[in-house]
Amino acid sequence: MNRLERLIDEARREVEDNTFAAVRAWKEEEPGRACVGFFPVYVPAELIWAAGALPVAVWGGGDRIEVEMADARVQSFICSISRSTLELGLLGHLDFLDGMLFGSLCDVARNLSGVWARNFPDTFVDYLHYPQNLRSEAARGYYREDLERLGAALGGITGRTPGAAELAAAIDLYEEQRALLRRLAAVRTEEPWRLGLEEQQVLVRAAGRRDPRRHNEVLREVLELLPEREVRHKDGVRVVLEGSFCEQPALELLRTLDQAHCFVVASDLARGLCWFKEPLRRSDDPWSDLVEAYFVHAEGSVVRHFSPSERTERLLARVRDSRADGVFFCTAKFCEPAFYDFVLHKRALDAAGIPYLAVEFEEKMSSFESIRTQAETFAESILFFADEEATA
Amino acid sequence: MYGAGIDVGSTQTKCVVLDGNGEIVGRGLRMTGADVVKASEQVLEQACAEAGIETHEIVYTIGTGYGRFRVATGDDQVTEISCHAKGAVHLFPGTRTILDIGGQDTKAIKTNARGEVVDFCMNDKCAAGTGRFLAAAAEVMGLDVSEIGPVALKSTEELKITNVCTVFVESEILNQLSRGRKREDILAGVHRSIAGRSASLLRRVGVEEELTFTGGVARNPGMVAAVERRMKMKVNASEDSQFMGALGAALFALERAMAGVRRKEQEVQG
Amino acid sequence: MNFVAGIDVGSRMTKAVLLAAEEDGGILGRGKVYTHFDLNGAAERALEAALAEADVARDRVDYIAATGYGRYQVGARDIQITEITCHARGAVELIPDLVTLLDVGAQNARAIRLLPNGRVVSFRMNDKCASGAGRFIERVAGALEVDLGQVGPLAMTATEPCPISSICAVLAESEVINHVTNGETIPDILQGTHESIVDRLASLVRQVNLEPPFGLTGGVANNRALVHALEQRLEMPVRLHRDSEYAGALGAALLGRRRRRQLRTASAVA
Amino acid sequence: MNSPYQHQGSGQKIQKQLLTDWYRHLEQAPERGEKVAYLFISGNIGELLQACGFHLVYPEVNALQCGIKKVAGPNILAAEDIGYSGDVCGYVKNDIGLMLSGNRMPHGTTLPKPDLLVCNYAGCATYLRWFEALAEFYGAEMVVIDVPYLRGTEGPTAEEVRYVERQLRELVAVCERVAGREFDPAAYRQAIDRTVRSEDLWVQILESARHRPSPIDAYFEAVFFMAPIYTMRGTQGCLDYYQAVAKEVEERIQAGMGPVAEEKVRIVMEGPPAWPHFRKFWEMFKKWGAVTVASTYSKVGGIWDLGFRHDPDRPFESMAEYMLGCYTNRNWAMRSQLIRGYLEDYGADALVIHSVKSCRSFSVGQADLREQFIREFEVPTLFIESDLADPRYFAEAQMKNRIDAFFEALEHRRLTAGV
Ligand SMILES: Nc1ncnc2c1ncn2[C@@H]1O[C@H](COP(=O)(O)OP(=O)(O)O)[C@@H](O)[C@H]1O
Ligand SMILES: Nc1ncnc2c1ncn2[C@@H]1O[C@H](COP(=O)(O)OP(=O)(O)O)[C@@H](O)[C@H]1O
Ligand code: SF4
Ligand code: SF4
Ligand code: SF4
Repeated sequence: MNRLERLIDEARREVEDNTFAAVRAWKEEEPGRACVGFFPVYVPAELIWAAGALPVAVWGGGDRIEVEMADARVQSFICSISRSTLELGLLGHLDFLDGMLFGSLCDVARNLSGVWARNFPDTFVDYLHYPQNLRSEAARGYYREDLERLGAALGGITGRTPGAAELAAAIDLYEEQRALLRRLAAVRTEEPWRLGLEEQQVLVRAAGRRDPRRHNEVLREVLELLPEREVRHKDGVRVVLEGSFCEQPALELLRTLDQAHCFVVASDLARGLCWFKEPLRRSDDPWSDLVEAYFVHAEGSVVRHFSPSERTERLLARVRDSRADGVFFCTAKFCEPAFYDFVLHKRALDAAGIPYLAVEFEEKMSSFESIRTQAETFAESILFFADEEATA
Repeated sequence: MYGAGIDVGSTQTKCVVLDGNGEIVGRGLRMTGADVVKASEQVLEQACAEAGIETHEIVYTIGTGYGRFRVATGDDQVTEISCHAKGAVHLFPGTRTILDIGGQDTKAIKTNARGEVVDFCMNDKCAAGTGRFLAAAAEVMGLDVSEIGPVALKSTEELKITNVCTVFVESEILNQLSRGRKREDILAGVHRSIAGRSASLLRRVGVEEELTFTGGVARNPGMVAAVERRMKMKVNASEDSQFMGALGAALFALERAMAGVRRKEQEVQG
Repeated sequence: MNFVAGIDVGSRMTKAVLLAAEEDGGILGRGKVYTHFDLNGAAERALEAALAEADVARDRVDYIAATGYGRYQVGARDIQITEITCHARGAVELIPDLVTLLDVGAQNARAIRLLPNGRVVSFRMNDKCASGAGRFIERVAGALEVDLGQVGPLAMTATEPCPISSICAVLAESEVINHVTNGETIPDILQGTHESIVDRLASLVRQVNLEPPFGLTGGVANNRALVHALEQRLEMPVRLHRDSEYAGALGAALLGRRRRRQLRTASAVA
Repeated sequence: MNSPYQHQGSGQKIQKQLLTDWYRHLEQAPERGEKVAYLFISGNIGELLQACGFHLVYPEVNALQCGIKKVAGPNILAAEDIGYSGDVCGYVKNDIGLMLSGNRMPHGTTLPKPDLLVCNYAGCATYLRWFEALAEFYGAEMVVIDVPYLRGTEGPTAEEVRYVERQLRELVAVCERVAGREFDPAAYRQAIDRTVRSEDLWVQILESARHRPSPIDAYFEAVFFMAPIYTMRGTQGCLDYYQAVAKEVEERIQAGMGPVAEEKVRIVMEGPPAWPHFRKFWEMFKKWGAVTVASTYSKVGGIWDLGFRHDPDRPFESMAEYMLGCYTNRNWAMRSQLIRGYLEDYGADALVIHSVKSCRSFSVGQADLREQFIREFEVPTLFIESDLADPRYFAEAQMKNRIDAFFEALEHRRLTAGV
């Protein structure tokens, strides 16, 4: 294994570890610091960091957990991530967390905040309401007050209520990380065979649980090593992956897509960690910068209400910008928000004549035969007939 | 005086006849098939024959199971949930939690010392995780349902069965076989997968010692072992597990008979 | 003369067809065998049957395209292609001008929108639950003890179809038995079953923007009553072909033949 | 033993007339050049929109009526045909299906298109997605009133109330533009005044269930009683209706009559009803002499029995408080508290939780409620699953089995406890 592969592998092992050993070790090494978990999709990580805590993405147990206790708490028609996340908690894997945050995303995530408070009465649990009336003049003010409230509450855990200076520094750090992650995504867009989708996502997911200072170093090194990697140019179709913004597909599924010659060149995977398309506009008031991040820079997502046409236009733009041949809707089973989006997106793609494919996944699935077949078909439908139609 | 309980299940119909002391004196079992009425009559005859009595000697009959309203000779009906609890506590007085896996559904029942239902949960709408699931696996392997448990117990290697759909699992099994996986390992995987589903159902009602396993699937030693392993506790099961519902019904019948609720006599008297 | 074979290893049946390698002609031989668990063996047997029908020796086949869920298990394959691509390609060969295609096999149903050359534009498949596929009917037929071949003809004689509410292919069995005891006739129940499947198939096919001409392939196309119910529900004629069961194998053979020619030309040039 | 009440009271007739007039008026609105706004029941702001000159359409009511009139099935399929998943809220699919088939209600009215979509977002994220879709399909303007989900157990904070109030005031300007008419503050105030009086009567009706036997079924009947206060609150017709019902309830109390012949079990219900199989569903409980004495679903449009009233002197602010306090906008702990209170105040014997697949807003957390009530509070609790809109998710035999088993056990335990 060379250096690059070692870096990726280390990240892989950490993100696949449901006991969060590396995070626990970090906490040991950083006396006086806390760990605050968050459920998808988005929370302002910089606020948590500024309060002296490590933001830890608690995004389900993936295919490495056998859900048993939580099955009894969350009905079978609810998405797996809600269940496996609860299971992680009930198993005690999250006992190192000093707090857990939920944000307004969907009814499941919202109600889960209350379920969490009941089941873990000793943990600090908070719920962040993201304004949905973007036209209201009161919305920014409300959100800002809420962020300040949360900052103070986090300060209550760590003893460090974040002030403007800490917050600005934290935003710098996360801006740097987001810029690096954007560069990594660009590698996929330009030369998808250079970096596997699974490899890229492992590095993204690691950002959800690593000390940002350390992970930024790793990302920088990966980006340096990548151009030298020996790779073979492969034939395939280019797709935009859509619908996995919250529950994350198993890494094996991501590998399957590459094997089926479906190259994901842009995606909303782990949306909360890659929510801003461009650098944030900065001012001398970091609180306001965080507010603007949400109001101005957020990519189309269900966390925030967009007019339907605006959201579809953003998808079409992603297809255009990444020069994709089609769209791959990869939706978590029972994920209502994604299903609603799908109908509107489908209309727009039909109108634009862009091919798409819709599949559903579940965290715990371990057979990818059907997805492979569908992805292969999708690739075949474009590749097999390319020459025939070119000559026709 | 005799009391009878007839449990018309989705797959099999069972009958138990009790004498005045509450001892089981006769049992009847057959496939439910298309003619529910006939099935219930036949199991009753079978049980009476074993007991060496005539059907008219039975004072009171209670029907249970999904076909309980079709028991022609039934004086009354009680749901199988109540009956399983009653039967299980009768056979294993320490029972507080019951896992009942039948042909088409799985139930977790919580009971008190008197055999009264305190809480219950069941799966439905989908045959995943039920006796049918096992039956389908057995069929693909060309085995009888009574054979798969013992085979699964010989497994040496953990193998995960991912399909939950009873229909799809058939082809998954074929697939595993064609990859050269061993029969016992595949079957053990099937058993584990059902034990896992049962476990979450049990967690829903909360598990308290002792756990009694009832329903036809409890006759499968592989399943008993899988549940024990999964729940990390000892499980009560017996040859009569499949008759638990019928037994409970018969106990209710006897109680009613004792209470003097006698249909036939009432009818005669006007 | 050399030949190209297409082999479709389905979950239930494995089908093979034989085409002349150099000429553009149609099917010369067909083979159909049960898949069971030896997928490669099934492929060989189906191929042998096709060779026998065409009276061709095995060594004259110099290109094999495999499709179906067992495509990766066909040892002798030169290429594997998914069943969706193949069904679409085969279907336009059998039923020209096709715009929308529904392929219903034992476990899966796939709705496909295609171009005149057989290219897939979009498709949807049910892949979690067997509720909308052939096995559903098989199970109901099994419960009613009706021969699969008789299902269609019997259902055609229904007077008052009786609705089946269960979505589950497995649980539908007991619902059906229930209906029988309620005095519903077998044709009415069968027709009810067809209508409930057709509901699910219709919504699947509408998801790919159904437009005529519309065709049906897969083993279920043999079932007249289902075809009829589908026509009623979709309010458009359903086009069939007597070889539609072989559409997947044919598509594989056709795509295989093209690929073989491409390779020959390439090596001739080189 | 008394004979059960025969649901032929004057209240029902009035309601029928009210609805007939309402729909006739609505259907003709476009001809008269009047504007139509769509909005949701939970936290609805009917008085305000009417004072801006809008006619109102509640898509949830469309869905509910299609469900009860048994046309939900085809509507849902029509929506699934255009790509809606089998796993999303049946109310949404029902309404979209209705729209696709020409917006003709089962009773014959053709609903006018919306000129304005007011997503009075209160406690359900699906609302947003629902109106986003309607905005796309109708090309109508959409406004969101953002209502923050309640935290803690104290009720809304001053900031939250201020935020919502501010948005309501901003909405007035949008309404004036779309309706082409000026907002009438006096009319608004008067409507709120009538609202308060209706609210008093409504609470009086609900609380009549404290009597033994209860004169009403606070779930199966209340879901019909609640229609006017959720759709036409603030109108004179609404007020008249509750006066009539209150009178009727009083008569029932005098006569000692209730919804079943003999009240044997008093239950509290959590979760929406199974509309497509409403009668059957009710029968399964009646059979056991079970009467609902309090329910959470009858509070989806607003909770007044805890003391809240609109306030004509603070029409905007109190409206904001009302929106924030809706049942689905309450967190788990508040919901649990409410149910516990009902069990105690109404002398109930058991809790029944109906978990519906469509509505995550209701369903997520119900299993914890169940656990808490059984284990911590030792209240006999029945948990059943089906749906409020999709007839496919109602498995009659299984449902009956569970309900029977539950009441069997309850009855049996009582018998043995009595010994
Ligand atoms: N001897 C046996 N060994 C293992 N499994 C058995 C045996 N007998 C019956 N079963 C299983 O029990 C199931 C029937 O269980 P039962 O409780 O009678 O169900 P139901 O009441 O729904 O008909 C069958 O599906 C079968 O798989
Ligand atoms: N004569 C027939 N009448 C009715 N159904 C039939 C008939 N022949 C085959 N079928 C149906 O076709 C299905 C098999 O279709 P097929 O396309 O071969 O499936 P697969 O490719 O999945 O093996 C069976 O489930 C059966 O229900
Ligand atoms: S997966 Fe979908 S439904 Fe589940 S919590 Fe995430 S956004 Fe909500
Ligand atoms: S998944 Fe399989 S077992 Fe479950 S409902 Fe569907 S057909 Fe039945
Ligand atoms: S999810 Fe529930 S509250 Fe929301 S629209 Fe559907 S039924 Fe109504």
